[in-house]
Amino acid sequence: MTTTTPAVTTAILPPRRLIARTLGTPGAVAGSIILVLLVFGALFASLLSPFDPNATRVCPRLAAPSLTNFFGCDLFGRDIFSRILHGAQLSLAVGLLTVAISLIAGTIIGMVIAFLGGRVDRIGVRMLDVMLGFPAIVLAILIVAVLGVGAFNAALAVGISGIPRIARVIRSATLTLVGREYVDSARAVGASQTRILRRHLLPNLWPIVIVLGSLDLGTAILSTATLSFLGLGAQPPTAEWGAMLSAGREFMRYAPWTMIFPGLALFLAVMSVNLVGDRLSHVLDPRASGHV
Amino acid sequence: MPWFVRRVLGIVPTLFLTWTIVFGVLQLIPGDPVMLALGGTPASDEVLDNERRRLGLDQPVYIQYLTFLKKMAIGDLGNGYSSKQPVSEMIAARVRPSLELALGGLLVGILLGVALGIAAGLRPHGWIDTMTMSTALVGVSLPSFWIGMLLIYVFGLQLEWVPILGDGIDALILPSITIGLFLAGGLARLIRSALIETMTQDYIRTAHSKGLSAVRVVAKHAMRNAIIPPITLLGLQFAVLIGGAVVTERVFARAGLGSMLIDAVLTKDIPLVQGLVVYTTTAYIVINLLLELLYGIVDPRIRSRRA
Amino acid sequence: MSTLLEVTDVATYYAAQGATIRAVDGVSFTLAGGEVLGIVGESGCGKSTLGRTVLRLVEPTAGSIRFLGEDITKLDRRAMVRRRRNMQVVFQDPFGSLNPRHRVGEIVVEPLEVHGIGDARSREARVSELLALVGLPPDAAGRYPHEFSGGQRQRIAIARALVLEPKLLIADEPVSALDVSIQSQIINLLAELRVRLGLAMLFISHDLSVIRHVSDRIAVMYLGRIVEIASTSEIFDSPSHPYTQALLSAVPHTDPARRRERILLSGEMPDPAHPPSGCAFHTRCRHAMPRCSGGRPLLTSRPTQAGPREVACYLY
Amino acid sequence: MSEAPLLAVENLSVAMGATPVLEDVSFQIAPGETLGLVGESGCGKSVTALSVMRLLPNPPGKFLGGRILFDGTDMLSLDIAALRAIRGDRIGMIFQEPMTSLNPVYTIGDQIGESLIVHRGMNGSAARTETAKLLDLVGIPAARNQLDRYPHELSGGQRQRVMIAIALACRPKLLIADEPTTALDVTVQAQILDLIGRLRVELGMAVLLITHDLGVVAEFCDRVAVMYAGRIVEEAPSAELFRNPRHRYTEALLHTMPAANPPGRKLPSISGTVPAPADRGAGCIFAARCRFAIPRCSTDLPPLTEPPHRLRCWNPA
Repeated sequence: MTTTTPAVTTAILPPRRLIARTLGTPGAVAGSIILVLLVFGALFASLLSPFDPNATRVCPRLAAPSLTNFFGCDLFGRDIFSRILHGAQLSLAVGLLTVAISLIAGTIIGMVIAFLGGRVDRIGVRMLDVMLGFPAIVLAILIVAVLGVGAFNAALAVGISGIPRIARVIRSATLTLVGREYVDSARAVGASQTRILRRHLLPNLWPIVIVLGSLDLGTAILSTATLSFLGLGAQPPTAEWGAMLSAGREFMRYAPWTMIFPGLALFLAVMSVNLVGDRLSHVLDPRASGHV
Repeated sequence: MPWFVRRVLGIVPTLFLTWTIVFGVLQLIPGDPVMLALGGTPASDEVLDNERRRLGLDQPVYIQYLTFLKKMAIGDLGNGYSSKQPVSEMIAARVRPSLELALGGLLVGILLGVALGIAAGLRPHGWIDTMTMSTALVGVSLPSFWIGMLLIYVFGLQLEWVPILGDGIDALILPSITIGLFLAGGLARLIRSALIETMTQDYIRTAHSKGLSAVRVVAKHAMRNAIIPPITLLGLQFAVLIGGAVVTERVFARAGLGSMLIDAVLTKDIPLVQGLVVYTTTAYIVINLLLELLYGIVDPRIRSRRA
Repeated sequence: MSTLLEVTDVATYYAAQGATIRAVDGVSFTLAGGEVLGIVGESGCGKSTLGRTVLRLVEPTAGSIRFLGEDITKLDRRAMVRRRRNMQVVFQDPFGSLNPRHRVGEIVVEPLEVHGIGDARSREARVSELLALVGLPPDAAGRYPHEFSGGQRQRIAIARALVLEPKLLIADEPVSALDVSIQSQIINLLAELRVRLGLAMLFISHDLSVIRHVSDRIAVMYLGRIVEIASTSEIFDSPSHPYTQALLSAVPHTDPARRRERILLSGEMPDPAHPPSGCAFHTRCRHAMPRCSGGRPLLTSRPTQAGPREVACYLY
Repeated sequence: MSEAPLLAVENLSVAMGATPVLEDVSFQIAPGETLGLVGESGCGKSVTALSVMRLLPNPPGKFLGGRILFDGTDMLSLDIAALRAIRGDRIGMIFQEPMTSLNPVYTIGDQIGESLIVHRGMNGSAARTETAKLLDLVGIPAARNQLDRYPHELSGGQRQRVMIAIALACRPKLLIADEPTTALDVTVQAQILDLIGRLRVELGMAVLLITHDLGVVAEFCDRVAVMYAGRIVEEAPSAELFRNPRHRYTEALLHTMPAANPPGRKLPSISGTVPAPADRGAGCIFAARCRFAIPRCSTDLPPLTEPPHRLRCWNPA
């Protein structure tokens, strides 16, 4: 619940220089390469998979990795490699959906309560703080309990449980912006509330929103996979990494590949997103990069 | 009013709001609670009505809400649907495994995280820092259920160094490492940034200008200022953990509060879910309060701030 | 000269940390068209809040502000927006007062857009005209604020403030953040524009030598109130209020001839949440009498050769 | 100066990363003397102060050459332990921001007493007694019960007094004051300067006062050195310098001040801004903005002449 306010960026970077600077460290380059490969694999999962991910008995049950089944086979004789490619599709899509829910709702709530201020702000902050008192995983589980299990509901649950944190950060960022003299200056020339929100606040909040989103994407992918692992997210036979891990757990003594490869895929996906997000936040946040 | 009294009283509305949210959210769970309470066994209308009256579900929602608040205030969490036992007793029976795991994980996390965080923060951009931060990034990206399984596979199944089941202290090693690794990554990053930020403050320059030794500058002048964010993180993580390490308990098949919550959700045992969530959030709020009281001791500015 | 601005008994209170801060407390003055009134005082005296209150960026708690004969404290939002054409502001911080994500052209043109003046082409011409007026190169319009130095940014802020041809400019510490050699450039620019455009100014500053240089009249503020208001020459040649005297004497000079015998005040300005009774200055005043802590002395006017002088002190 | 100097900075050059910030800076301070180092922001005056104390963060700060002799010892050659023995004991320092220069989590008594415990080996109660005396000395009345207050409970002026008490705890021979009154109001500035001035005489210490305010220097200092873009361009006894500024930069700076001009009259101004290090030629850095520049100014760097009125100008006033 440590919600620190990211510094509000003052410098402008054109997109090309932004990308160039984001790729300025070996870690970020490695992360980007893995991420591009994952996205590529996810987009063309159907073309790239040697087998139908849900077709059973395409290979011997729990068969070890081989040249035909790169990552081996699961209990039902399904090809793990094909299932992981299709799992990438689901994980990335679900991750993006989750982040979109938290960001859109969180940004709107945070911006509006900060801008309206006064009692709205006081009550809003109180509510957000109470929501933050629920550990994220507990909140997500509670929401799943209401919505029912499933991949989409898990994404919704993780997305909703992320709203209070985003709203809190955006609120503090908006408050620092509202205190800037250029906002007073806009009011002094007679600009309307909507103009100030749209032209003066939102453009300056964008970098923070992007940073928050990129830092949250990894966590979102991880959390939804966690819910699936716990049996609260994607249900069998859906090809989903968390669910695959959960199934593989029982056979790890005899067929460790059933849990190694889905876990590795999940780990690489989360790490690549974190590597890029971490670097992006350094580039966009002048305080983090020591430019202030 | 002294500042700590204000703070203690300040949690009353927070608790009230939190319980209200729990009550509200659980009202939304689909399905007739009476049917759930009976575990789906077919029953006559008379039985259903009796059960409904017994659970107070025949009352209007606001009466149910007031009853709920009253019961929460005196610590009565009702009876579980499936076991018919008082929820508070069920929880009490499972606190110990969760608490042990929480302490074990915290210990590993602190040992690793504090050492790495300080080493990295004192020489930012040096090689220790680069190594530590890369490792920490890997640490926070590792799915804890996967790392738990890998640990079981390598140390439990292949090397057979530690038992993977049981109540002994050695059965606690792998799950503690699993949790500790996750904690250490975030903790090291936070300590590092807090320390770097503090070391650039003007009062650190003042301390150097007084001719103090580097150790004294860091240990006395920097640490006390840099310590609040890491304490916050640890305290709140601890609060989450004593509510049950949901994932780790699952992986290591430990009968703690976390696995209890999952089972309760899957079987729609509403009083049990409600009791567990109330217990977890209340622990969270109380620990948060203790942390704030601690800040007041560490930082005098917090004491004098008005409510 | 006709009266442009008439401020009567204006008070601005706000709540902070559970107490009421009386930032501005019963301030009255008038400003004629084309005149420059300097507002001087130390930090926390309420001079900036006064400037913001006149602009209604902060709502006054009490009192009236008549601008061009009309009480603007009573206007609704829309009506107030129209009045803003005639009153503009330049702030202290040349780094914070320009939106970092807008190009200079967008910054200067915004007032024209807000008030729906002209079409795209005429606006563009007007922006070029203003940039030239404040001494910036024509290509400045396409660049971002961070590409400019502090002094140049202050020129941009001035161009934006003047694009609507206002009758009143509120300059809130416009040169305080600048180095001495840059200060003089901006002071010269404001002085020149004032003559060319017939601009009246409320010039707020803590720097007495800057205030003396630009103002026709000066109001000295202490703890939310004006303690003395008179023509610049009267204030500097014969300061009347003990605070004005102490303030003037505290300024160090390079020219030995300009130095005054220093009047060292004890302590610092009291907390505006808990102002002393009576005359707020009595706790630090070397002339304090028993009655000073009783009732508060009112601003009393007396004629001098250079116009009326008003002092709030029992000694006068 | 007949006496051996207390502090002699000789040909000091410092860079921050690849950017030179001090070039060939030399000056001396005699025991008990007050030297003002004056210049606009970014001219290198604060870097000079931090360099003397070896407090410049490294990296990015880097010493490229020169010596800093304090009481005959080269500060640049000292190991960290010897340096610490001088800092806070024989040289005290106060900074611009009294709001942030005190540690918020310790009482002022603790922070003042710390120097005494470290350098004088005092125990807690002896340090407390001495600290109370120090607070009296810097004009914080009722000193005893002030010892347990925290910085945030004090006003800006009081905090600067506490900073002075810290700097003077061990009765140093030299006080370095880096913009000590810039963050303060003019009436409080007068109090603080008056205090430093009195203590200087009482304790017989030398003061290096760094400021951008020419008026403060004129009234407070025995001698003045004017800096521009990392170099000292002129140095003279202050009465002489302000009566008879000879470097064209000093002259222009004095003339642009509003106080030096009749109200309402157009101010003489210095055109342009300080050139970036990359844009500096071989000659005098001020040449590009100087109305009196002759051809030689932009090609050859003028040398610094000898005391008592040193200057670095080919075409002085």
